[in-house]
Amino acid sequence: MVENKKIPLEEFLKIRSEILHHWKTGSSPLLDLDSSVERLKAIPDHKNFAKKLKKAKQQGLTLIQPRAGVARLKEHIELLQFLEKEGEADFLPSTIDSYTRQNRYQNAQDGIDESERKGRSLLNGFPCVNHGVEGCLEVFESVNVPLQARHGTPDARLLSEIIHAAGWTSNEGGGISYNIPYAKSISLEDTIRYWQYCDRLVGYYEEHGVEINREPYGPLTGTLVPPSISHTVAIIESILAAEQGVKNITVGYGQSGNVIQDVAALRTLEEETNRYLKLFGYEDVFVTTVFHQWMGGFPKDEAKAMGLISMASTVAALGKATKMITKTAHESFGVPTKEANAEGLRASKIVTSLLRDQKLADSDELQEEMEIIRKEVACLIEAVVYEGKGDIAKGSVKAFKKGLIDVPFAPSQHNSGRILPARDTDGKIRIFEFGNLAMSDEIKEFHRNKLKERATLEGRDVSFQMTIDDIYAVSSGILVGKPQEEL
Amino acid sequence: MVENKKIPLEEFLKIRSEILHHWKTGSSPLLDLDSSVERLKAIPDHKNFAKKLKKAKQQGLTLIQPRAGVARLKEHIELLQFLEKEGEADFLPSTIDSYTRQNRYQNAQDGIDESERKGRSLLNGFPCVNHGVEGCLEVFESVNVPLQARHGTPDARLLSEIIHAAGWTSNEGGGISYNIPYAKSISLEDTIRYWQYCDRLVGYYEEHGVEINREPYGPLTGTLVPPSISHTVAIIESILAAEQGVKNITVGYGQSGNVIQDVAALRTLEEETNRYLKLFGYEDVFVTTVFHQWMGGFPKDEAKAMGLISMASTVAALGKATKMITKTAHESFGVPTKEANAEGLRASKIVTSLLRDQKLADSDELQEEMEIIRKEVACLIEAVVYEGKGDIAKGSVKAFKKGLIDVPFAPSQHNSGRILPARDTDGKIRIFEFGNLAMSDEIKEFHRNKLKERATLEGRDVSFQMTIDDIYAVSSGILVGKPQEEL
Amino acid sequence: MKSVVIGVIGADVHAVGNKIIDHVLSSAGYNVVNIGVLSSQEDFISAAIETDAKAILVSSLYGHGEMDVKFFRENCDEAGLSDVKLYVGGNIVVGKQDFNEVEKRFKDMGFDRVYGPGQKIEDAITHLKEDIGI
Amino acid sequence: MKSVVIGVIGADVHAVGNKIIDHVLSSAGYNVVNIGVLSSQEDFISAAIETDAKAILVSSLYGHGEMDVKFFRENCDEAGLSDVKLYVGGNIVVGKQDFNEVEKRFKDMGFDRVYGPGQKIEDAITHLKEDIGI
Ligand code: B12
Ligand code: B12
Repeated sequence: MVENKKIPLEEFLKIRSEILHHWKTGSSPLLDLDSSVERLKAIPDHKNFAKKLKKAKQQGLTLIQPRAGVARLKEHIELLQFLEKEGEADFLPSTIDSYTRQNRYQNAQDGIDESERKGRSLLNGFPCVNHGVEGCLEVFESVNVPLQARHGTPDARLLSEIIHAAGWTSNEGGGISYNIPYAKSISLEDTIRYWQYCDRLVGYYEEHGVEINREPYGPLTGTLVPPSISHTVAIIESILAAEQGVKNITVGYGQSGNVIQDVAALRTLEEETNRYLKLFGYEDVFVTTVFHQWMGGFPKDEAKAMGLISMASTVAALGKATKMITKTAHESFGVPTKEANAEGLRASKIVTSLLRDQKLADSDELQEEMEIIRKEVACLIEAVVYEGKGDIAKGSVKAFKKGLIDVPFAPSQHNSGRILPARDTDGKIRIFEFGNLAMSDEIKEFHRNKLKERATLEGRDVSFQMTIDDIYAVSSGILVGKPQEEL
Repeated sequence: MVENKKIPLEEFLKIRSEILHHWKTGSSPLLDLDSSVERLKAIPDHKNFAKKLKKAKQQGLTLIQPRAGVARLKEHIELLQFLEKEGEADFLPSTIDSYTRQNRYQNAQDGIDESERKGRSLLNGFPCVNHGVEGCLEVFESVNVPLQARHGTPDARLLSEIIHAAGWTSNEGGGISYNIPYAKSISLEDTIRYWQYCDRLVGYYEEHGVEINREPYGPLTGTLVPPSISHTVAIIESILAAEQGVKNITVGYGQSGNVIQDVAALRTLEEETNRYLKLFGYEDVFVTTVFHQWMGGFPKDEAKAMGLISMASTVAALGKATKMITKTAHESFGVPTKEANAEGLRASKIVTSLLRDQKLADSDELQEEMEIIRKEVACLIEAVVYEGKGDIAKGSVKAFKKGLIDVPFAPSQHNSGRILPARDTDGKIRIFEFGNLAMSDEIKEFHRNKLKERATLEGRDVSFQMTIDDIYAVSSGILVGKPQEEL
Repeated sequence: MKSVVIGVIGADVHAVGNKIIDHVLSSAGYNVVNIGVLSSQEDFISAAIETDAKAILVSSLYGHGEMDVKFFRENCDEAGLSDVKLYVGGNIVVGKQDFNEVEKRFKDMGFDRVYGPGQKIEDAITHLKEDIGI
Repeated sequence: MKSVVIGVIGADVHAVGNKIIDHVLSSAGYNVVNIGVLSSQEDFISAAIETDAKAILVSSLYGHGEMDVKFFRENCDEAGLSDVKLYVGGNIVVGKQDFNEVEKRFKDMGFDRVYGPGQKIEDAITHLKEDIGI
């Protein structure tokens, strides 16, 4: 059974030597750890993800980062340079294609080749493993801001080796957050182990004086996820990462659409992650937050998409997120052009800049919502601790198996998938079907009452149809789904 | 001397018969008042501005309205239809051209003729007087939402006759708000008299069972105007209008950029207008608010302009304004194309729709800001009452003459123009040079301290340069202007 | 009750639409055979054979659709499914492309119906009734 | 100290830029003669004659600029101001138009320097120094 225990160096190096054989680019001389450490130490502060985040946090800024990635190296570099210059991006990503995410490096290679032939990217991201450390290093040297891999890869061990060796000082993902929403049958035990490896790698760099940021993936399925559920996953993954020696963590959260719930979520996310890290004995981890602009279905209309993006930016800034992941006016169609991507960035940038000295004032409603989230997180974390008899890794596997933690709409078979969420009258995400979710009766009562209120108002029952209406709502320009008859 | 006294019917009719001679379209048979009343009574509720506002207020909605107007009738109709259909505008305007605003109907005619010749509008608005009741009625019949004239006309008497007779059930303007920011030498006495006429006309319709909305123009110069100053003008004009029989008033306010100040302004605007109306004995006036998206210099970049517009929409919705006037991505360049105008509307629409069930929660900071605005308004209104020995019309003229009320950056010679505003550290608009502004020492002290704080932070003196930096700030993407050296 | 196979092809994990399609088509009276996300062409084909399905509704959201469905029609025909209707929908290509061209490309590959971004399953029920009845 | 006349032409009341131009040019060492908003061609010309100005800086923000400045150069020449430099800036035409074309139109009308939307007065000081000195 997987355990929350730091991987001993020797074991790590042994696994490492196997991992590097998964694809031919694993044999690059640049993957020598000692030389990588030297290379990474030489990175100037403004290109180090962890350091730039620390500075932003101290200044109270909300920095912005897009999603972006294409198949061909040259085109990818042009894309990133464009987003830095024309999009004023503070951080750059390389969004990895879906074949690489599933370790299908041959498919990815075919995608690159076909993209070369057709002269346009047929992959939905940058196949970093195929391009190898050399390619990734070229990317890194072509830009002036820190780089991060963003993916959704259950087994990202080779990928992580390659990107860090290339000077990318942040990696998104985690054993739960890159499994449950991104896979179907791979077990949580396996993915937690894989990600312990990725974290251990970062721990290795940290031990050798190189700061690297890690970012558990916050929004999960991006679809009506109650904050406490994504918070719980973020906290678990932070603890797992800290155990492996990670020192700089950015926990994430996807916009719900209700301003109070969003700001309450951002605040409790930071606060509770810090609290639980300390509780479990990890004292020296620097925690920041990342806010994801609306992660569900987008409106088709580009002007409306821009409105949604900018509204999200307002919330991120007032909620004092340290980073925000931006979307684009092309979201509902497909991978955006670089122009559309830069426009999304600029619309976001002006909002966060204008609001840099402002925050949402404290209020009773905010405090109440924060308190509810805290209580829910406490229920869920307690269940994990109990199931694992104190071991967070073990506990997580068991808690998911029993549905004590449950993510709505996730594709994974290892997720119980019984809970059903819907919005209350002012749009806060609540739960009406709890399955086996480890929440107290008091909390369940609270949720059900909130949704009964809405049902009464709308003159219908709380049902899956309400959930569907809510899923469709934002793309049709409203937050709380309306009964069909009313449309 | 002008007085706040309802114009007797006979006197009104006498003036009216002169007014109708100011331009040939004044002789239209459609200007017969009895027939107009019948025509207006037949307007369905959804095309009546006053009624639609009432309904929106009851439902807690924020409805949207663009600015729009071109020289030629046909093109103007197409424009409005486009904005209704593609922009989802809840209300339509006809923005009037600047020659008409100055009663230069011959210039306007030349503009129409030249526009016809060149096939594009050379006027910056719709010359409604030249198009006459017949033209305006055609506009009215071509759309399905209520229509309003938006202008900036010191003497709008003929204009008002024409638009109301054509079924336009709202008129923007007022004796102060359409003088001080829109004129140079015409006296306040004159413009207050002219607007008493316009209000009396609405009063006439009300007496005959036709509801018509009036909207004092809120943002004044749109440039660092402290809320209490624009509130005071709005309250004065509401009282003047109510005296003439107006029953449905929308008071306005232009976004400052600080969320708390903006929401505090919106709330106090409604509350204080209601309070003072009652205090002065006008019991049955229905008051709503209109929020103007950023009225100062816009960023050139279109994506940033969209960001600004949507951020403004977030504030309007959370502040529960009943109406919002939208801007466009073309703002910094010139009169927008109909496409750009519709895009601004749609970006705004999604934000207000998403947030329809939400509002900014109460907080200490909000309450404090509201209290400051209330106190300032009380000082200013008191000065007006004192100067007028109880008569608001007289008092206003004198208060402006003495600089007891003073609008920053106004072109009018009848405005003292001595006050100088600047932003405090979090972007709230404060005043450092008061001239003769009728504010208490306590309030002056408060403002000066706030600005001293900023000056210290920036290591410079409070000065006109700071004001200039703040004027340029938003167009360069920030709210609080930075000292030159830092840029 | 007619059977239809639904699923998400390739390395695609977008599960939300799939769950809704399941619910909506079931409510509309079909026997929905849902093979879920991360499904291969073979998964679709075996499910269709096993359940005597009249239509296969392929979802592809993630952008690789164009590569994943290559020779799908041919493979169906080979497996004796030449009568089965083939639908495809979601975000079936990478990026914002002209839908008419995209539709043509997929029809040329043998799909009977092709749906663009944001076209909900609800919009397709009339077609399904037309093509295979209930 | 060289004199320059500034003002906003026609029925235009945009006063903010005008006040800033006054401040900035004065600080830069010019004797600024500000005739303010709502100024006619005659107002500009008489002010220039009275103060022996070396340049006239016409602002037009509201869109009617193109009509308001017709024959301005000719009228200056007639008044004996053929040496005076003519600048125009602001939002000098209606709508978002191609600036190169707009510049040409105004240069053809005899303006020496033409500035587009958002070009601040600060940007013009070098030109002014070049054209008339300090
Ligand atoms: C939520 C979401 C996610 C979630 C998915 C969670 C999960 N496991 O389900 C997460 C965040 C994990 C995710 C990951 C990724 N995503 Co994603 N995602 C979205 C998003 C925002 C909404 C999708 C959604 O759930 N919509 C709501 C449901 C109800 O609608 P739907 O899925 O469109 O399905 C309906 C219709 O399309 C139709 N339909 C669907 N199939 C069919 C078939 C037929 C025959 C018919 C008739 C109708 C039909 O009916 C359905 C119900 O009405 C879309 C963009 C958007 N639409 O706004 C991007 C989007 C689909 N994702 C995209 C991408 C690229 C990815 C990633 C590769 C990487 C990334 N950008 O981070 C990974 C891919 C992982 C993988 N291997 O598949 C791209 C695809 C690009 C393209 N085609 O060019 C999109 C379009 C975003 C974008 N513009 O870049 N994503
Ligand atoms: C504030 C404002 C107003 C205020 C003005 C208050 C006042 N009395 O000053 C109010 C709300 C009253 C107003 C009214 C109107 N406005 Co207005 N307004 C603006 C706005 C938003 C900002 C202007 C401003 O103050 N900017 C800040 C100052 C510092 O910059 P500036 O004025 O551009 O001046 C600088 C430079 O341009 C340059 N400059 C200026 N002149 C010159 C000359 C030379 C030689 C040089 C070198 C440089 C130079 O230096 C200045 C200082 O750096 C602009 C749009 C924008 N720019 O975002 C529209 C805008 C100018 N207005 C416009 C219009 C149409 C109107 C109205 C007709 C109607 C309306 N839309 O409601 C009325 C006109 C009234 C009239 N008769 O003039 C249009 C003009 C359209 C066009 N040209 O196609 C604009 C562009 C908005 C738009 N896109 O529709 N407006």
